[in-house]
Amino acid sequence: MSLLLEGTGLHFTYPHRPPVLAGADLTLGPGDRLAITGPNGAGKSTLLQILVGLLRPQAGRVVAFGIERHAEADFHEVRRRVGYVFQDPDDQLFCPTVAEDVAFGPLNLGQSRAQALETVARVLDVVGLAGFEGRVTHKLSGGEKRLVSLACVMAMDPDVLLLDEPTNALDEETTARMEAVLLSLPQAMIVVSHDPHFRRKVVTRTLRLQGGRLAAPDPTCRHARGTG
Amino acid sequence: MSLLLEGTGLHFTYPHRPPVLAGADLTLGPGDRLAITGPNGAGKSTLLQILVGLLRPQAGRVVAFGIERHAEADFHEVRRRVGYVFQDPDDQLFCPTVAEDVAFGPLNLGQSRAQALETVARVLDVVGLAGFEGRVTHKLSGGEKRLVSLACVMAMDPDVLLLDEPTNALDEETTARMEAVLLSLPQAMIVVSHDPHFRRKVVTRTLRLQGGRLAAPDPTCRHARGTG
Amino acid sequence: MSHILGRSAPTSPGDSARTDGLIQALDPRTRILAAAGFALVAVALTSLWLMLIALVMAGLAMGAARLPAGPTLRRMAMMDGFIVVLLVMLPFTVPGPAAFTVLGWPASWAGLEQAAAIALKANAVALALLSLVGSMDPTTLGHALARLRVPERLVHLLLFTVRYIAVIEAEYHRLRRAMRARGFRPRTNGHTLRSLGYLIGMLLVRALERSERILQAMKCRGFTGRLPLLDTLRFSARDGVFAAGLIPVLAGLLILDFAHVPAA
Amino acid sequence: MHIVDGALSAPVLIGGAVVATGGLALGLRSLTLEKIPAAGVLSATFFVAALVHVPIGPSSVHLIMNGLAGLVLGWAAFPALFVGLLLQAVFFGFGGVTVLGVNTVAIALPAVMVGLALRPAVSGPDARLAALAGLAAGSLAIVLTALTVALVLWLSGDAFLAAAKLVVIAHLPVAVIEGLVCAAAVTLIHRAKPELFAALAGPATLRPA
Ligand SMILES: Nc1ncnc2c1ncn2[C@@H]1O[C@H](COP(=O)(O)OP(=O)(O)OP(=O)(O)O)[C@@H](O)[C@H]1O
Ligand SMILES: Nc1ncnc2c1ncn2[C@@H]1O[C@H](COP(=O)(O)OP(=O)(O)OP(=O)(O)O)[C@@H](O)[C@H]1O
Ligand SMILES: [Mg+2]
Ligand SMILES: [Mg+2]
Repeated sequence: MSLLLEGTGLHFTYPHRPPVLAGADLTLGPGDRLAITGPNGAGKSTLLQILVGLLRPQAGRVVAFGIERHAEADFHEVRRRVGYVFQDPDDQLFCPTVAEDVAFGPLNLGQSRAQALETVARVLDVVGLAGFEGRVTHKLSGGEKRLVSLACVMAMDPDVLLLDEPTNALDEETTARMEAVLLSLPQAMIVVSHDPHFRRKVVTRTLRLQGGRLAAPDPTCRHARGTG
Repeated sequence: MSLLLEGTGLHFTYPHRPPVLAGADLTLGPGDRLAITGPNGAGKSTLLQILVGLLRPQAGRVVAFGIERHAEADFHEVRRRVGYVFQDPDDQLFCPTVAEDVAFGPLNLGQSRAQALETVARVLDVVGLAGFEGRVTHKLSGGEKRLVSLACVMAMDPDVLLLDEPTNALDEETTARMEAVLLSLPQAMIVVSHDPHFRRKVVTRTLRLQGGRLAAPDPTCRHARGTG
Repeated sequence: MSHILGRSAPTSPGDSARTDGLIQALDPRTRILAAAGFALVAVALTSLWLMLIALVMAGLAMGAARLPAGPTLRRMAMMDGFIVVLLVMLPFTVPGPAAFTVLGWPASWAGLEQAAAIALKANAVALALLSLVGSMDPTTLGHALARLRVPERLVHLLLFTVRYIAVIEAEYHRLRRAMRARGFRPRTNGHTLRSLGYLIGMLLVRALERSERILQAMKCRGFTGRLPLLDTLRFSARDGVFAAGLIPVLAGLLILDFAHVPAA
Repeated sequence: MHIVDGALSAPVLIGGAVVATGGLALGLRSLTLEKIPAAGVLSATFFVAALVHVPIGPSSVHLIMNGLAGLVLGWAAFPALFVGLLLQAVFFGFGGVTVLGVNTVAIALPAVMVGLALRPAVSGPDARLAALAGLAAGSLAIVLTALTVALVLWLSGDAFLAAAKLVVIAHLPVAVIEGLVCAAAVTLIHRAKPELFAALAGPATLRPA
């Protein structure tokens, strides 16, 4: 089967900054669970945003589901099919209740309110937060917010998941739950993660982002291990 | 010589939340450089806030400079002698210009304008930002903001430093500068840090906050190392 | 990080010589007072010719401040876009001899003149304000207002607002980006309005929580209910020369206008 | 919704400046230095909120949110919205110098009025009542703003009467939009942090959570 996502020769520089990406390449095929590691500020979040068209690279190509994507309109379909869980749940969650936050994506996709509420109940169950519909998102614990972020994205029934440090700020119990949820999902995914324990359990392949490029991790550095 | 800071049996719970601290103990003596690690949300920032009286524990004692502290008034002296660098520099740098931010503490301590400006120049030099006096705070880069936060606290000539994730989101160069500055300081300090490389270089002792208590880190877990 | 206030003002003292114009060599207080004085005079003018001179003066100020002409004039055009409806209506609502008719509606000379007067004055004042005051850092504006005896609390409110606009704006853009990633496209419907309302409400909630942390940080540094301001403002000979040049010109405009009134 | 320099008559400009000065004085009286951080960060948020554009068909309008500012800030909405208008005039070229007083009155006075009238309802325990009060505050503030602008135009000359009517009519859809956005914002605040409606209200000092 063909590739789901493909980035080739990606270059990206924020204004008045040194380059972040300088020729990064990656591919994601069906069933892949790719981890991306790299030091803080290496450009991991930038890379994910390029893949869904929230940032446009200065050079390089993004191919999603077999079609090359350039303009904002090209990415509308990509964003429907690629679920992106942001690094900080506070950047993602903005509704008064969990139900409304989770229903936001389905409503954007054109579901009716009744359908959306059904979806909400279903995905909250998947992430182990059944019954959280009426809870106030802003008052949840950090771990609960992260699981809700994942539910928000799962509610759009994506073909691919992009997860930016999904176990950051989680205690061990919630980390274990997140691992179990991710392992139970059939979707291909790219996971940014600093945590080698997590990577060893969840992913099938690891790339390290450093100096603006992606490469197989250097096995001599203790912190880059955990490629499973 | 006697202890600088001492927390005993600290319990803390935010309203409508599970307990954050449940019997945390720590001591800081002269010359100590104590690191505190622990998962996100473990209560590290909460602990620092208790030590300077911004939060009052529901149970337990805080002894600072040999005197037990309870009421708001008890902590006024503590806050003069303990410099607290906040986790988010945008919370700490509220003045229009760098000079005003750094001078804020000294002016509150009763220094004259001329004295305060001298202090500003001196501490900016210490953190490697000489000549930054007239710069507008909100236009600084993340790393510069962090160094200015440290300068703000250094300007009060504290006996103890509390640093909440001082190298968070810093690039390697600024991290190295922060390490060099901290190593050059004579003060005792408590540093919250997730970064084992940083801890190995800077601190003399590490405690891990987990389950509401502080304990020596478990040496079987690779990530808890770096006690120098 | 974008800074929505102020164009890329020099970020280090060394830069300033390169980008600053003559206007920037003046004390900020001089610039504020000059803009206010100019505005009062321009608004008081009745002769279209003198208004045109005022507009030329504002254009000179733009040059002297070395403002980039393109973006500055685009801002002016945006402002003109707002008032164009008002201006277009005036010829038809002001009574007087008809200049021409549109679909049977007579347009009066007097109305045309009044529309032209508003357009000239509005553009002259806005351009002078952008050039004299808009070319300084918002932080400097706060300091200068404090020295001009604007109430302390108002100045601090302005400075805190300026300080946190960029922080809040970044928070806003991150949330909007996350909404876009979940397929949100604003349309004219309830879902859009509800979502934007939630977004604004959430920004306010987080703003209040941030202000609580700021107050804690202030207390940690010995806040005693006083917010000191330090500035380096100083009048120089240049300010004297500028005032000595501007005041007669403004007075001359008023005198000429007064002499001109009977003819109008 | 900004009036520019050169359109209004001198008595109207002076009247606007006098009323604005009074409103600023009253607003600043309640703002102790301890409340300035909260007022400033909230004022910055309203400044950012005014950059949000809402599509109306092929065109779009930007939000004003003065009703919500009145609910959240009370009398402090006067200085907070003045600061926003000053920054917009100086750095964006919207508005002007001599009309600053009139523009402040047109935006801030309705804010304070709906804030004083409806704050009890939005800070009460009933979520539906709060949302309704938010709807009323958001749309009423815009209607009052449009009426104020129309009034000052009309007072400046009969030739502006047609423009004054147009201002009112053009703001009716804006009032609907602002009402709905404000209702949603109030709903969120009511659930997530109802204290916000009291943060700047009384003489009580801010307590860290
Ligand atoms: N909007 C922005 N404007 C300017 N610079 C930015 C912006 N966003 C990120 N950067 C900078 O670009 C670099 C890469 O950022 P990015 O967030 O992609 O890194 P990251 O690998 O995800 O880091 P982390 O592990 O901290 O999440 C950093 O130096 C960051 O400061
Ligand atoms: N003002 C507050 N009200 C309610 N809960 C809070 C508040 N501040 C923090 N918490 C919660 O208390 C717990 C501990 O927070 P704290 O900030 O002390 O953790 P931390 O160890 O510093 O985490 P991090 O590494 O993310 O900074 C978290 O679950 C947090 O959500
Ligand atoms: Mg990242
Ligand atoms: Mg913390």
